[in-house]
Amino acid sequence: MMVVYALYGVAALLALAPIAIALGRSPRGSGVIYGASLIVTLTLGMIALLNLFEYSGGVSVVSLPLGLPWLGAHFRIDALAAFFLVVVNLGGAAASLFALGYGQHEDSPQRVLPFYPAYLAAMNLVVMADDAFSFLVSWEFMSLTSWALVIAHHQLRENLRAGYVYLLMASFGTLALLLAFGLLAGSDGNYAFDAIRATHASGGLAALVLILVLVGAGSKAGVVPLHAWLPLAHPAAPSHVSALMSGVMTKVAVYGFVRIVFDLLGPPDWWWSMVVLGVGGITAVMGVLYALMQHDLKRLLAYHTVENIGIIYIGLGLALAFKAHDMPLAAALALTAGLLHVFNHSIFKSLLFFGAGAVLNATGERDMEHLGGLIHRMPQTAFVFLVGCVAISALPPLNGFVSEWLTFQAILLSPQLPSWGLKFLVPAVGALLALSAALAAACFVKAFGVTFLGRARTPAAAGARETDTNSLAAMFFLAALCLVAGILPGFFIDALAPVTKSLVGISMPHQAGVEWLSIVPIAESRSSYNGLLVFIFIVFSGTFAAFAIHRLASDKLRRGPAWDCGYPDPNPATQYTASSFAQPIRRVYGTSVFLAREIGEMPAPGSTLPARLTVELRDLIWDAAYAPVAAGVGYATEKLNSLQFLTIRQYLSLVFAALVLLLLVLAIWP
Amino acid sequence: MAVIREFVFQGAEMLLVLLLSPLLTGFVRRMKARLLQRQGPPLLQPYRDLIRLMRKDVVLADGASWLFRINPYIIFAGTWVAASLVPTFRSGLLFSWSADLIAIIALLGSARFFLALAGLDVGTSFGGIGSSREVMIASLAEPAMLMIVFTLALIAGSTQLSTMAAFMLSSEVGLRVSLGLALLALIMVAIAENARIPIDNPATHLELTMVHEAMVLEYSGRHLALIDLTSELKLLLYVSVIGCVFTPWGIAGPDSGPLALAVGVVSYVGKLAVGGVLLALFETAIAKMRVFRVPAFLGAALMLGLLATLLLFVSRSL
Amino acid sequence: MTFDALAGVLLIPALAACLLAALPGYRLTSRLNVLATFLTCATAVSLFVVEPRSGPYLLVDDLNKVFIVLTTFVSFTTSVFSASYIGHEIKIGRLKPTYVRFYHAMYQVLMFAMNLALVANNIGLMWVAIEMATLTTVLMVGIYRTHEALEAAWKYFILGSVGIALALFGTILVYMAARPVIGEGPEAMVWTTLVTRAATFDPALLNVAFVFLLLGYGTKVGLAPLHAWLPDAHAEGPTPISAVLSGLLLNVALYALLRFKMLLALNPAAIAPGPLMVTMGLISCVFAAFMLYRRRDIKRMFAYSSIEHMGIIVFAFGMGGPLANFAGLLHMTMHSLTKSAIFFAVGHIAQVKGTQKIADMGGLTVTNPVLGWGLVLGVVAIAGLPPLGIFMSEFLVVSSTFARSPWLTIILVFGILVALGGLFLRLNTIAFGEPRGPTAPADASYVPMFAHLAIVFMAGIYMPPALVTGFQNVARLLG
Amino acid sequence: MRGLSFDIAHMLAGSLVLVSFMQLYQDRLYALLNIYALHALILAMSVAWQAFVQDAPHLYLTAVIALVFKAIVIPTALHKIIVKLGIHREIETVVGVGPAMLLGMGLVALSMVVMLRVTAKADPLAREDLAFALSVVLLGLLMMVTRRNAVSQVIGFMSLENGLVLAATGAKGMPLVVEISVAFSVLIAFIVIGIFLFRIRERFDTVDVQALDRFRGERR
Repeated sequence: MMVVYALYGVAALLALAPIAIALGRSPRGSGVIYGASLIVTLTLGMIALLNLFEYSGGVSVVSLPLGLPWLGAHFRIDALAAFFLVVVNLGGAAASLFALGYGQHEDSPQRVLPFYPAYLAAMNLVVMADDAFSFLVSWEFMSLTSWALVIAHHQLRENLRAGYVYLLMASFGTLALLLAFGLLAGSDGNYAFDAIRATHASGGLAALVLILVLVGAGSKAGVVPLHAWLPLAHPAAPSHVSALMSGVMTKVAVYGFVRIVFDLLGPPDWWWSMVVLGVGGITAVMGVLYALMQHDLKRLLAYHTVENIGIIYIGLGLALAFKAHDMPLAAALALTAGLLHVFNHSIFKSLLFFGAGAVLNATGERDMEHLGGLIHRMPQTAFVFLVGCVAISALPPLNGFVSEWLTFQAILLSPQLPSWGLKFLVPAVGALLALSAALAAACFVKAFGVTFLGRARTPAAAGARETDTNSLAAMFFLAALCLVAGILPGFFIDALAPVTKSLVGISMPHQAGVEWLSIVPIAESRSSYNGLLVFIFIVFSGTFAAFAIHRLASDKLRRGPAWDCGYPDPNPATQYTASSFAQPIRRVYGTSVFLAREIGEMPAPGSTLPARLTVELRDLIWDAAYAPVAAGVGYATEKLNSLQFLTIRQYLSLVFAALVLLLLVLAIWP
Repeated sequence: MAVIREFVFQGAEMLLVLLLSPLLTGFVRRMKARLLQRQGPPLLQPYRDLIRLMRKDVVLADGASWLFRINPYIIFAGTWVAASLVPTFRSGLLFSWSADLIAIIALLGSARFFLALAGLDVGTSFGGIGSSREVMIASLAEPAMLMIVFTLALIAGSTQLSTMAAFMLSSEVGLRVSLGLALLALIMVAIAENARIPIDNPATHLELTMVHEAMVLEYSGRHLALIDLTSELKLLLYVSVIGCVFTPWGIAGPDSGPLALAVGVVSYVGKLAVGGVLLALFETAIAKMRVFRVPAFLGAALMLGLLATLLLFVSRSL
Repeated sequence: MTFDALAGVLLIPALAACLLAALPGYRLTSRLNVLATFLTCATAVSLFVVEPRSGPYLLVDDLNKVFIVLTTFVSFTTSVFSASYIGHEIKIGRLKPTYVRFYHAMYQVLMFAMNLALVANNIGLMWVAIEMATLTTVLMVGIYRTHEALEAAWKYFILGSVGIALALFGTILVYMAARPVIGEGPEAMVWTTLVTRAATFDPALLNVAFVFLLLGYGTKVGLAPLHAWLPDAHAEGPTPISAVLSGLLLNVALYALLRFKMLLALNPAAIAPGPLMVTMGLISCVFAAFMLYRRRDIKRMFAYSSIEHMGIIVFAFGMGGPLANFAGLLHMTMHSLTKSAIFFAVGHIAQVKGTQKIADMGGLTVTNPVLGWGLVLGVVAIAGLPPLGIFMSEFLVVSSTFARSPWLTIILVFGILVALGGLFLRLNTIAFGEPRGPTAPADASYVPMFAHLAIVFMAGIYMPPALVTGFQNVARLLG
Repeated sequence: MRGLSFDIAHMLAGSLVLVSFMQLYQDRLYALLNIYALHALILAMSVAWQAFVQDAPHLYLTAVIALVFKAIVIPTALHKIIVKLGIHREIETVVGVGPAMLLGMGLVALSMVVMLRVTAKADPLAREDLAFALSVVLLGLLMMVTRRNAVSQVIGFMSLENGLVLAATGAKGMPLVVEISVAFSVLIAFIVIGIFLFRIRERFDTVDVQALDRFRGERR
């Protein structure tokens, strides 16, 4: 029954689109649309929560006479779908709330408003779909609407290009999924998920499906090397949409992967996990390394999405490995880690994109090199952005740490895996995960430090002012959620129990009952973590120290100029920039990963020319995977194009050749 | 009743680390001086410095933000909590299970995160140098540390320090290759994390060679005192981690009488002394390396850790 | 006598043709044109209500019913579009009134010929009708009498004539194959008789016949490498004719091909027609997809996209099977509607911008939002993106054939993807970015375009069961 | 009677193929025209013979059309055109005469192979006729693609069409034959007029590139 209510909600969202067209440029349009979508998404989120906690009698199914006529459109909310619905609608609600303020500054609302609710609806539908056709329709509709949002500011060439690459990659992914479903459904077309579940694909076939799904869902989630579109498209969209794309849509892609691989595809082979783990590890590290090289704030965040997707895939890969070797408890742990990270990342990535949007609004700048000192101008935004940075850097006591901690715990269980390939791969992946975590911290020191700290580098940054209340409300809400999920992780883990039970047959031990509210994955003697206590400890000792010092020792304070080697009145340009901050790391990793080269031109002694230092970075993945394709298509079109300019006689000779050829075929036909 | 007793012990633990840490630093400094045939500062000099700094006014740079002012407290708190969760003289503390070794590492990571931010806050080129180099070092040190944690956790079957210590005391440990690798790697990481020679020189203020000092250059008065105390705590923490994991002898059990506790305290102080001597010896023996040699050094640590873990994965008996 | 719908769909256009040829004055004739096509359409729809008995010359069954209704409907909407289009052409003096009279007459003749081809029960008659349709379109393509319009018409004429000859030879061969079994005389060319006895025909003759028919009618379908006439004819003729060509004439030729495919399929000893069609379909799809990229002329680009989709359709029918046939039929319908809608949009766009060069038009969604977004919607549909009909048909084609023959399907998917890239590459410059070229508001009739798009959108989400069952019957018929 | 009729029909059809070869061999327009006239003449004879054999009087009409229209009217018209357009020079061929002949041989062989697979159930007359007709068609097409000159291509098309008529008449009792031949005559008339009106000297084999660049907006 719940699914029907959910569908009503989706229908409401879809109905908003034409209304938005009607409202068009009217000043109150954005308020109406975003307010309405806020309400609807909240409702949908409530419904999903009820489903997740099985207050609604578990799985609910409905089938409408839409889509494929003889099949109908099936929709279903089970635990997995419910969880992802929560993620989707939470992000949607936050984005709508943020947009209530942010959307006021949109200069072409008629290009955003119609597609925004449709986009939300599409993401909900993907998660609810229960047959291949509805799934793919919603999936591609999601791509389409988000494409329209990406090119909302179409006067900028790079936005159009971003949209183009995005749409191509999206369709590529969709076609891959389509082929996968073609295999799963067979040539007589059993597209309903129940039918697919009933027929387990055989080894080779299943392997092919896995690869296709990895490509199809991966290209949407931004798995390396299919990530190329992501850092182009996500920043191009309006910031609340960027938040949705990065925080939510990539999770919908993860949902597609989980749904097919864990649910539809039947029992996994052990080597599947090898593939997934390898992909995940590489994605995590590459993503964060790319991010470190950026100085466009939103692009940096987009690359971090790639990294976090990698972390999620590591969790899923471990779950696959344990599932394949019939270690359900460990599988439950790994899956929980992955899914919890899905939830966490959706929160703090939305938060960070909101922050970036607020900055963009206040300064009109996305380039960190032109920002700085914003903590003075917009302190509240700075505070919530800082919370987001700490969370995404996987630092206690916030939520990012919890999911990574669980992933580490899962890795520590993996020596019991019998297969040798995994014995070698898993520690390496663990190292990659640790590396990516450390690098992420470095990257967000850079992101926050260069953007908000220091002194303003441009008048725009100097003149910034705090953003509006709606935006702040959305950001503070998410920041609070980061903290809650960080210090009371037990409840969130328990919320995931039905999901893991449905996918690997068993769920992690009940957490909420543990004393002092700490979480214990396996056994307390083995490992445990208590975010609440740690938080209390830190607060206590910090305030204690502050109190003691101010009471017992001096609390006087004088202002003075900063010490800068005795140069008076230093220019803001002498500050460390984003690229100079990244320089040591670029020296260490970049030389091999990006073939980074620093070319310094020093003028001759006595000449007044400025010395300049230029840094060259090469995107090897683009050069290796994408440039050749583009070149190949270009070459083919160039060659084939000459066929447009033949003479009639030459065309006739083509016909003649075809005729003779076919006759020859007949002649040699047995 | 028992809970209260545990609380007492936990509080004692916290106070103990807080009080001992300057002493350890002073001890190391004096040792180094002696090894250099110098008189050296008195043992209690660090306490005096701290008190003096506490008394002084804070001179805050013009561009400094609120974050800059609360940072020292955050950093101090994070490190202190981490330090007080390490079993020193008595295992099985009340809250020791609230954060396992991974969480302790992560806590130190948070402290470092904020310290690096502090370096960037005023907007001078110095802070920039400091924090950029700091995060570069950390980006290698943390994975190495985690690999070490993996090794220990796989051997002891737990990431809880108390459980590790107990397991190390038990007979079934034996001598393992991977333990040796882990110890070596841990020492290298500890040196890097505490900004000791050859990674960094805590005594220098020469711009281009310093990392840690560059970050905190703008701090003064009570803030600087807290920062210094924090770094001393960190040194103590690492020494006690090594002591607790690799030389767990003498640590009193959860429910042991006063005598055992006394033994525990004494043995703990002894361990600290030994650690200090070794550190001093090491630091006087070698010279500081260039910043961009550091990756090689830490990369080696990382490889050692990874190797140790791999060995354990491949066969549980190594 | 009772009203015979079959005669209706033939007589109405014929009479209208004579009438329109006689009457002067653009306004009146264009209205009459619309009226006539509407009546034809209504008559065709009535076929579903009362199904007349098919005689020796005229035939009606599930297969051609679908085609007839589609043809008459699109011709109706196109005549509505053409009314406003031709009006503008006269205003700017590109067409003289005399030519308009000729144009309308020819339009009706074309309708007559296509309907005849669809209802003909005699393969000779079918041939005659299709050739008649070809020649009329040749004349209409050349109607602007510009240098390149004449060249396009000439190219179309020559290649078309050769196609005619090949198709005729094939028809003769079919007769030769049928004669020994059925006996001399017209009876051996009657479709209904042929299918009943096909199993006993001489396979070798049938094979040769099919080769010639495939090439002959394939020329009309626009399969590569026989496609050469198609892009220029689309680009240089008046846009309503481009719409009719893409939307209807290709389908009619395809219909003939399908008929003969069914014939061959009935004969176990003959070669399987499927592989031949699949091969040509794949070649056309991939080739046309690549050709989309370097197009500078908007109408020529969409002409190539028609070739690509014909390739997909022929592929689907070549693969056969209930699902693939259903998909092919659906795809054909959706393509006719979408492509004609696109040409409606393109026609007005070209009139607004005063050129067909893509380089000279830009930012349409800013300057002419309705036209611009209409075009975007059309391209989205034609590129096979949901929630529009073509996505459904492509979904069925790919998913139903992949399990059977993976490699062929992968080639097809590759072609689809390449085509999508080409289409959107151009769409970006046409519909988005900084406005270029004149930005006068268009005096356009948007109804036909959005009617088509609405149907396509509808079909992508919900298909009425009656339609589905009809399609399924046809799919079963096609085997 | 049966055998004789067969032989004559066979002879006529075979000679049609032969004449096609002669056309292929010619490289002067006037000569080509004359040979085409011969081609049409033979066609007329064979059609007439078929009419006699099948005693299908309507076929005589076709024969007459072939005789009058194709053997006399069209060649003279083309003759005039050639004079008017001043293209009575050598026909530049794409492939030399020698290779063209070889190709022709190949085509004839191909058509034989294809047609002789037809089971003998179909009566031999039809089979032979079809074989020849097919080869005439193919030879005509070959001629169209190997000659650059418009007129010679028209001639190629016409001989192709002769092949069709041959096949049609060979098919005993085939309806619509007359109509078809008429229709084709009209078609050919169109082509000839087209050549004459549009002054298409070489349009078959030229595309003027400026036109493409200027008008079509396409570019090589």
